[in-house]
Amino acid sequence: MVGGVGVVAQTELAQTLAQSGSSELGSYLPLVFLLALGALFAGVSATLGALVGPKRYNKAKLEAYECGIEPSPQPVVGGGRVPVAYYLTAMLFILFDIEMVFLYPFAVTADALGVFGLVEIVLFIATVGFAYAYVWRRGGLDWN
Amino acid sequence: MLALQPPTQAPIGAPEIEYSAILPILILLGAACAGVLVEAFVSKANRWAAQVTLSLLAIVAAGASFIFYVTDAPPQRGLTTLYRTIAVDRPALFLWGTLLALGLGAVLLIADRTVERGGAFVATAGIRPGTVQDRVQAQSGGMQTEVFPLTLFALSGMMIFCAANDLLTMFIALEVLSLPLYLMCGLARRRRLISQEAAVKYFLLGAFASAFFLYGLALLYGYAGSVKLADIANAAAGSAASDTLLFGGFGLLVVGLLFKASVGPFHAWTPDVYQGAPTPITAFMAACTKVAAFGGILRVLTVGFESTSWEWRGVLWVVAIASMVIGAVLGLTQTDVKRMLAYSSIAHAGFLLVGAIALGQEGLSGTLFYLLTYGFTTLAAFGVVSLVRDSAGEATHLSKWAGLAKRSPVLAAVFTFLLLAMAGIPLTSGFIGKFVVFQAGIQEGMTPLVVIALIASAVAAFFYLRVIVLMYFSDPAPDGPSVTVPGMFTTVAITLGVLVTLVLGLVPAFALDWASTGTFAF
Amino acid sequence: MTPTYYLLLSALLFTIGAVGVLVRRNAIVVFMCVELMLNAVNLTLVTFARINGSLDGQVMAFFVMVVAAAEVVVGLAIIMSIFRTRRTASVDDANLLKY
Amino acid sequence: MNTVPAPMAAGTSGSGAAFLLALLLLPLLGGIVVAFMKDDRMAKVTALTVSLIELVLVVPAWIAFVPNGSRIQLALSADWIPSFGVHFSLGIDGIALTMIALIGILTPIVIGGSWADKLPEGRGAAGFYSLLLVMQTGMVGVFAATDVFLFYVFFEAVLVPMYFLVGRFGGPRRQYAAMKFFLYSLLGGLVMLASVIGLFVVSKDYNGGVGTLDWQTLSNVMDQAPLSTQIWLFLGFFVAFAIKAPLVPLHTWLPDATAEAPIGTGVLLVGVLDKIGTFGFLRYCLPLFPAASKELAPLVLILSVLGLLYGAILATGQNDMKRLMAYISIAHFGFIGLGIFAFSTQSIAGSALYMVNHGLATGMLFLVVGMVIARGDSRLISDYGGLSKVTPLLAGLFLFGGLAALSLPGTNSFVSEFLVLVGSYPNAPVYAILGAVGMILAAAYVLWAYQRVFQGPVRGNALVSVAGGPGTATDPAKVGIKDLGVREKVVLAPLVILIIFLGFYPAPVLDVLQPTVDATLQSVGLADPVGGK
Amino acid sequence: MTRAELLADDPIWLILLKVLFIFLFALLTAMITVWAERRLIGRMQNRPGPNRVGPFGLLQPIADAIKMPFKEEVIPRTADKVTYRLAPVLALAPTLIGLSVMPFGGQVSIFGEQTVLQLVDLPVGVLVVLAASSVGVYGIVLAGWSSGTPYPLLGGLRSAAQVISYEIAMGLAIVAVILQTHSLSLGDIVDGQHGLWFGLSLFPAFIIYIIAMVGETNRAPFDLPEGESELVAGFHTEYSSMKFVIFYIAEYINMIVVSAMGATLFLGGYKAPWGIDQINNGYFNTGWWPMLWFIGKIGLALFFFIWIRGTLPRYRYDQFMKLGWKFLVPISLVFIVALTVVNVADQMTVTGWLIIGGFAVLLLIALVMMIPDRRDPRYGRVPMSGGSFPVPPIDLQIPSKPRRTKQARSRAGRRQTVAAGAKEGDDGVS
Repeated sequence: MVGGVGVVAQTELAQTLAQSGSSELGSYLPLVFLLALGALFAGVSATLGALVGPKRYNKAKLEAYECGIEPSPQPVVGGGRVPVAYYLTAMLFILFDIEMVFLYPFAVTADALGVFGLVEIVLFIATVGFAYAYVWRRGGLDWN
Repeated sequence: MLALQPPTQAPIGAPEIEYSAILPILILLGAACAGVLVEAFVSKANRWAAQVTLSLLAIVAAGASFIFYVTDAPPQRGLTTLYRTIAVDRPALFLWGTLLALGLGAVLLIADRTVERGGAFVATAGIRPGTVQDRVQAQSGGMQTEVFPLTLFALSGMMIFCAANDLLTMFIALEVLSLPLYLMCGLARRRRLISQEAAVKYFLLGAFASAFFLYGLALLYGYAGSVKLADIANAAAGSAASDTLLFGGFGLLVVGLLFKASVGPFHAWTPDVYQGAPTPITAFMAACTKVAAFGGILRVLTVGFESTSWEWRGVLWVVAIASMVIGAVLGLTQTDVKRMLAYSSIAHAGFLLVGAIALGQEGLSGTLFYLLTYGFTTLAAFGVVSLVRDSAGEATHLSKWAGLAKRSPVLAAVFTFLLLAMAGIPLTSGFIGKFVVFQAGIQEGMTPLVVIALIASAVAAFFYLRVIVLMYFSDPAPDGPSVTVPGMFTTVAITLGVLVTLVLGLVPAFALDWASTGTFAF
Repeated sequence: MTPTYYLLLSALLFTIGAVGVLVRRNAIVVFMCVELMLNAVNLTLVTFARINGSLDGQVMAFFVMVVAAAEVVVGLAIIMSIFRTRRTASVDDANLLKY
Repeated sequence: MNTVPAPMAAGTSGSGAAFLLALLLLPLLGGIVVAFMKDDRMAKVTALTVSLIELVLVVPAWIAFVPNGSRIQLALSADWIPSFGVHFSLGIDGIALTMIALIGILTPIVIGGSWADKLPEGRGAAGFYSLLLVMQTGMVGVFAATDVFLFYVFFEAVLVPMYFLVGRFGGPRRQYAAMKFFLYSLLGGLVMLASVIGLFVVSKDYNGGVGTLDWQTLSNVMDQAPLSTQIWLFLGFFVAFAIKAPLVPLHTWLPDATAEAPIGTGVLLVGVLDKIGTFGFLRYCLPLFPAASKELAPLVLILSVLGLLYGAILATGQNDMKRLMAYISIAHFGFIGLGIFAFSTQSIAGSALYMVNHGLATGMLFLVVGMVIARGDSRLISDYGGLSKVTPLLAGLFLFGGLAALSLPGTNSFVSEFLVLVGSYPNAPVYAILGAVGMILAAAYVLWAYQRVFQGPVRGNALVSVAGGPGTATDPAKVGIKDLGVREKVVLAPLVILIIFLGFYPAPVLDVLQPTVDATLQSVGLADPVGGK
Repeated sequence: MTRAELLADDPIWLILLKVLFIFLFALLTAMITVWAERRLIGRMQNRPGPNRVGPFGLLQPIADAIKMPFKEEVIPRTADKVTYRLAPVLALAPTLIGLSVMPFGGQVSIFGEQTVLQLVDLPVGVLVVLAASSVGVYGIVLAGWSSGTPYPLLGGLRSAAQVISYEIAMGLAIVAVILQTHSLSLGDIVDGQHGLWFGLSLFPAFIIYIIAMVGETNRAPFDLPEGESELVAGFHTEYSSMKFVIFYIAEYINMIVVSAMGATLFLGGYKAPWGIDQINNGYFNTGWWPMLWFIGKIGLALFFFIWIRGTLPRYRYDQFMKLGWKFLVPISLVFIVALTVVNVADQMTVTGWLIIGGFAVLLLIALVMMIPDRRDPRYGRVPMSGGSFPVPPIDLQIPSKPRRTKQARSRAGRRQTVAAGAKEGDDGVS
């Protein structure tokens, strides 16, 4: 059912593209082709390995790889513990990524905006800078 | 799309900004940023002092600039600034004044370190509750001083929220006020599990509600092609576009707003969060968020949707009734003071909504006045709650309040006065507040709603009375809590709340005049 | 091209998100459902921006993204803290606060 | 000379207004001072002094009042909340004057009567007397307010001290009683609030677009309001007043509150506080909503007569002396209601007079009952017997009070009850006859109670335990209780004198009341004596 | 006709042709790079490198490609099977996207069809590249997580943390370029580099980009997720056979993408190097020539990758993160502001200068404050021990035995009468 809807949508998309070449979405179509090709290649190769490769059962193979020592039972999926520092990095990334998201449109229109844009962006960067200084001083950027 | 714009377009100029009008907000935001820097660069030992000084100075400075602006005869109709996104009109100014005063009280409560050694906030929130480190830090005198900049951010968000003239600004302000609150809820020094749980609940439900608000915004944008309230009003007055978008958008938008104001069926978070959050934060939330949220509701309803009020008023009737009934009836069964006050706040939200949907000049001024009175009363009430303590921290269970009048007659008297104010007994501000709001309601032909509201307030009075009964007429429990002698900060905050409650009950005329001097500008 | 499809899609996504918030029990999943709702809104905004032929909707989408990011940061911090204590992110287990 | 033309301009005041203001503020100040006293005796003395000064202040007010002058006298008005047309306006008419005088008389008596009361453990006398005085301010305020808003404020404000008086100093079930009292009154009050607000909103239509809550203005314009509006507003006020002056279906709080309240508080409760309800009928329901009053009069009459009979019947079988007082009061309020809504000069004058007389007679009886209870340590009639042999004076005074309550000719109540019956017969003959039946029942319950307590063999737990064993105490000399002491005599004496004096010479009070009664009747639009439906 | 119009006119067969070309280009270059890396590293380390299969071992990658499918595929018991299989696809597929927006050259005629050597020239080309690389992170994280074992999980997390950290720096470096070109379209960016390449005119941004590009691709010296000594092979420890190969290819295609990106942004893209473009009125900038320059520049960048791998030792993780967050990010931000100031200097107003001045002062203050002070870093920290298991402090030092003073000894002596075991504490040193 879902697939059907998808097909319909795609046909329509293609029709639309055929009608208006200058449509913004139309220019993404080659990109979709490339993505599909890449995915196809990756998918096929991955399946290929599973199909062609030999199968020799050995219980030890199925255990986690821990350099040969007996793996300590430790649930990773579900209850696994992840060091907090990674969350911190993730959060920092989100913040700065968003900062970037604003810098790009600014960069594109920087000349049109002139001094006003400059002042705005300085204020913007300064604001993020406060948070940045806070994180820095509080050891958010330190890894042990 | 942005990239497609030819770079040769005309330079985009800076917007006209009426700095003197929005100076209070700018001061608060600046101070909040400075607070972040203080956190970064001031040594731990000095942080508390620095933050308290900074926060108090900022609020006082903002208040001073506010007073300066108001006394300097601003335009009677109000003005809009920053590309018409912020409207500095009379209602906004009234709410700003209210928020600044309430914020001052809340910051004082937050800053207090005498009631609980080291303040009501955890020293390091990152430490897991129940571990050895946690026990160590419970004894320490430290405090997560980030609370202060967070408070300032939230406060400035609230101020923007009630002055926002377009939905997007309103949404941003909504988040600026909410996000710090989510965090602050989870910072209680004692009972940290409950506190964290409150934070999670508040956050999840809050984010859920803001998604609703946002979807409403998007639909209205689709309807009117703009998110400016005035444009939406124009479009609603004469547009061929589908009403589905308009009313769908309106409904979703209002759900988000009502959630923030903890109205009626959208109140699910309120009791839990009020109970779990550190009491000063509860005070801040209960007082200031309510003011800001209803400020926003008033503006949206009045400016954006007055012309369609026939269509939606019935729905909000039901919401108001639901809120009053839920607050009043469920409040009866509560055994925890903070939860009880939470349900009381839900009931009050229903009363406020009566004024808000009355629209018009009287509804506006009545609701504004009610917000003023309720804010101060509830601020002081939570301040009092924070004083009643036993070995495990605050003794919020009602059974522990038995016979409190004997232990501390002054505290019991103050709390009784505040409860009577909430019940709407004359000679307190609560009565005048109810009077003006209900007057507006009847004026608009909503007599049945007002009668229901009055009955609900009678029911609500029952649970206020229960506390009074407990405090005065019961014999104190042998292992009951002690009443901490509050430090200067808490004393000032409570005194402020009580005084305002009393003064507005006796001579409300001046505040009523302020509240009714003007309407929304857009 | 009829933008109605995009509106329907975004409405569908929003609904999925909303239902997810209501029925799912894991705080993280609930939270992700909220994010889904926000992104559905973004889609709506951008579609309307195209219908209306103005850039406002796209700019708004930017703001929504920022807010979503801020929410992620705050929310993750809060959920993390409770998760580290309880070893579970189920909202059903968060039951200390009851009527 | 003291008249002020209506509507009053803000800030005006008659020369006698100062007395009124003093009457209002003195007890409040006294109450605040008393509240901070550590020493019980000191608190009592101060409270008594304040209440006596208050009583003295009533005299010039009475003198300043000109019976045939304008309706509201000693007026005083100041802006309070301009945006709602609310003024701080005081002023009195004849009825209010007599009620204020009654308060002035009863308060010192109550203080004297409570002098030796044992308060619940750990509760100081300062609080009790302070609350008593604060309540006095509230009560004076209720009667003196000429602004509906101000009236409402006092109406509700009185609840708070009363609530604490009952809940903090009352009997074993005081919490329940206090809560019940408060919630009933509050509910009524809030319903009335709806009407007050409605009144303000409606008045805009008839007062040139300006809303007002000034009583004089309202009473001039409100008769233009359509009947349906009037009925709704009337009902709001009526419910509140019917709860206050307990008309039958809304009366259940009174027996509880009376039974649990300390004696002194009980006297004020039934003697004065409940009069607010009947006063409200006269002052607000009738003049402001004349058409509705006429329309709904049968309903009120039915309720009144029901209350009259119901109170009397329940009083007859009552074993608890304090509850007995409550039911007697319910019966009497039925009478007053009957008188008011019978709409004739005599009946309304009788009711107004009855309000005073009931305060004196029931107050006296209540105090005597308190003295009995203080001696026998029980509220139950069945715990007593033969007391007249031990305490003849007490028995005599009980009988005297009881006879006053059942309106024996020669006592003050007789005059008023007679006026009510005579006045209401032409307009509402059936109700008047039923009222007369109530009178007969009154004789039954009073005398029966007297008989059980004071006649027969000496009984009573407290008495016997003192005397040394059940059934042994037949010799009065051996019973360890005494007859009335000096303090008790002093407390009761003024009441006895007043009851007898007004029984034979009610003219001074009636003269004051009559013009007000006429004015009230005129505002309903009924010419005397013919009228009714 | 503009670039966009030319591209829009592409018939479907041409599009498919270009797609195929890019796909093959990516795969082939990856294989060649693998070979070249092994050879070059070998030479740098004074060993031959692969030399058995084909001349100079040229066929080695092909041999490997044939060999790998026939290896057994082992999936750990604890793995989340669906995600485990999906992860490689997620890692590889998006990498190709990056290449789709790269301009390989200018206008040419293919089978009579006028077109541009570029698959699509999106107005948001730069964002597409960044987005594709972000999506690639999912592959890494999911691979690590779905393996269900500790090493891959940690490796995946590290890798993700690393990629996203350096993505910030990279993105900020690119902002500097966009400030000059006012367009996010890569074609416009190439066109914008008249004369001086951005690599020179925006030198700091270029340096930041180079460092970030290495970090972004998890390559040495920043190959921390795969630090054999710590985490075996990082996120793909549990992957074998073709699935492993896919990750491998993905990594190399990623290198190609960032190299191509770097070439486009900073090295003049497909334009001929300075000097050659002067020859014959810019003849070498027409026709198919630009493709040569472009591929050459990519090759140069790839060589650089290999070179530093052979040269530099691996970074420590904390140093690496520090470099990214505490050095590259602030420098980029300051550079952006400085660049903007220069760009609008002619229209600057007094207020503008004041604000910039204020900003500079703030910056200076912040810099001064950022100097770590010498206080005890453990100040105010709650002791770590006491949890579920004891954790010794990180900088654990065994305290040297304090020399006993006379007084202490006499006290100890007195105590001897009470505590019998006290004598055993004496080690006879004093």
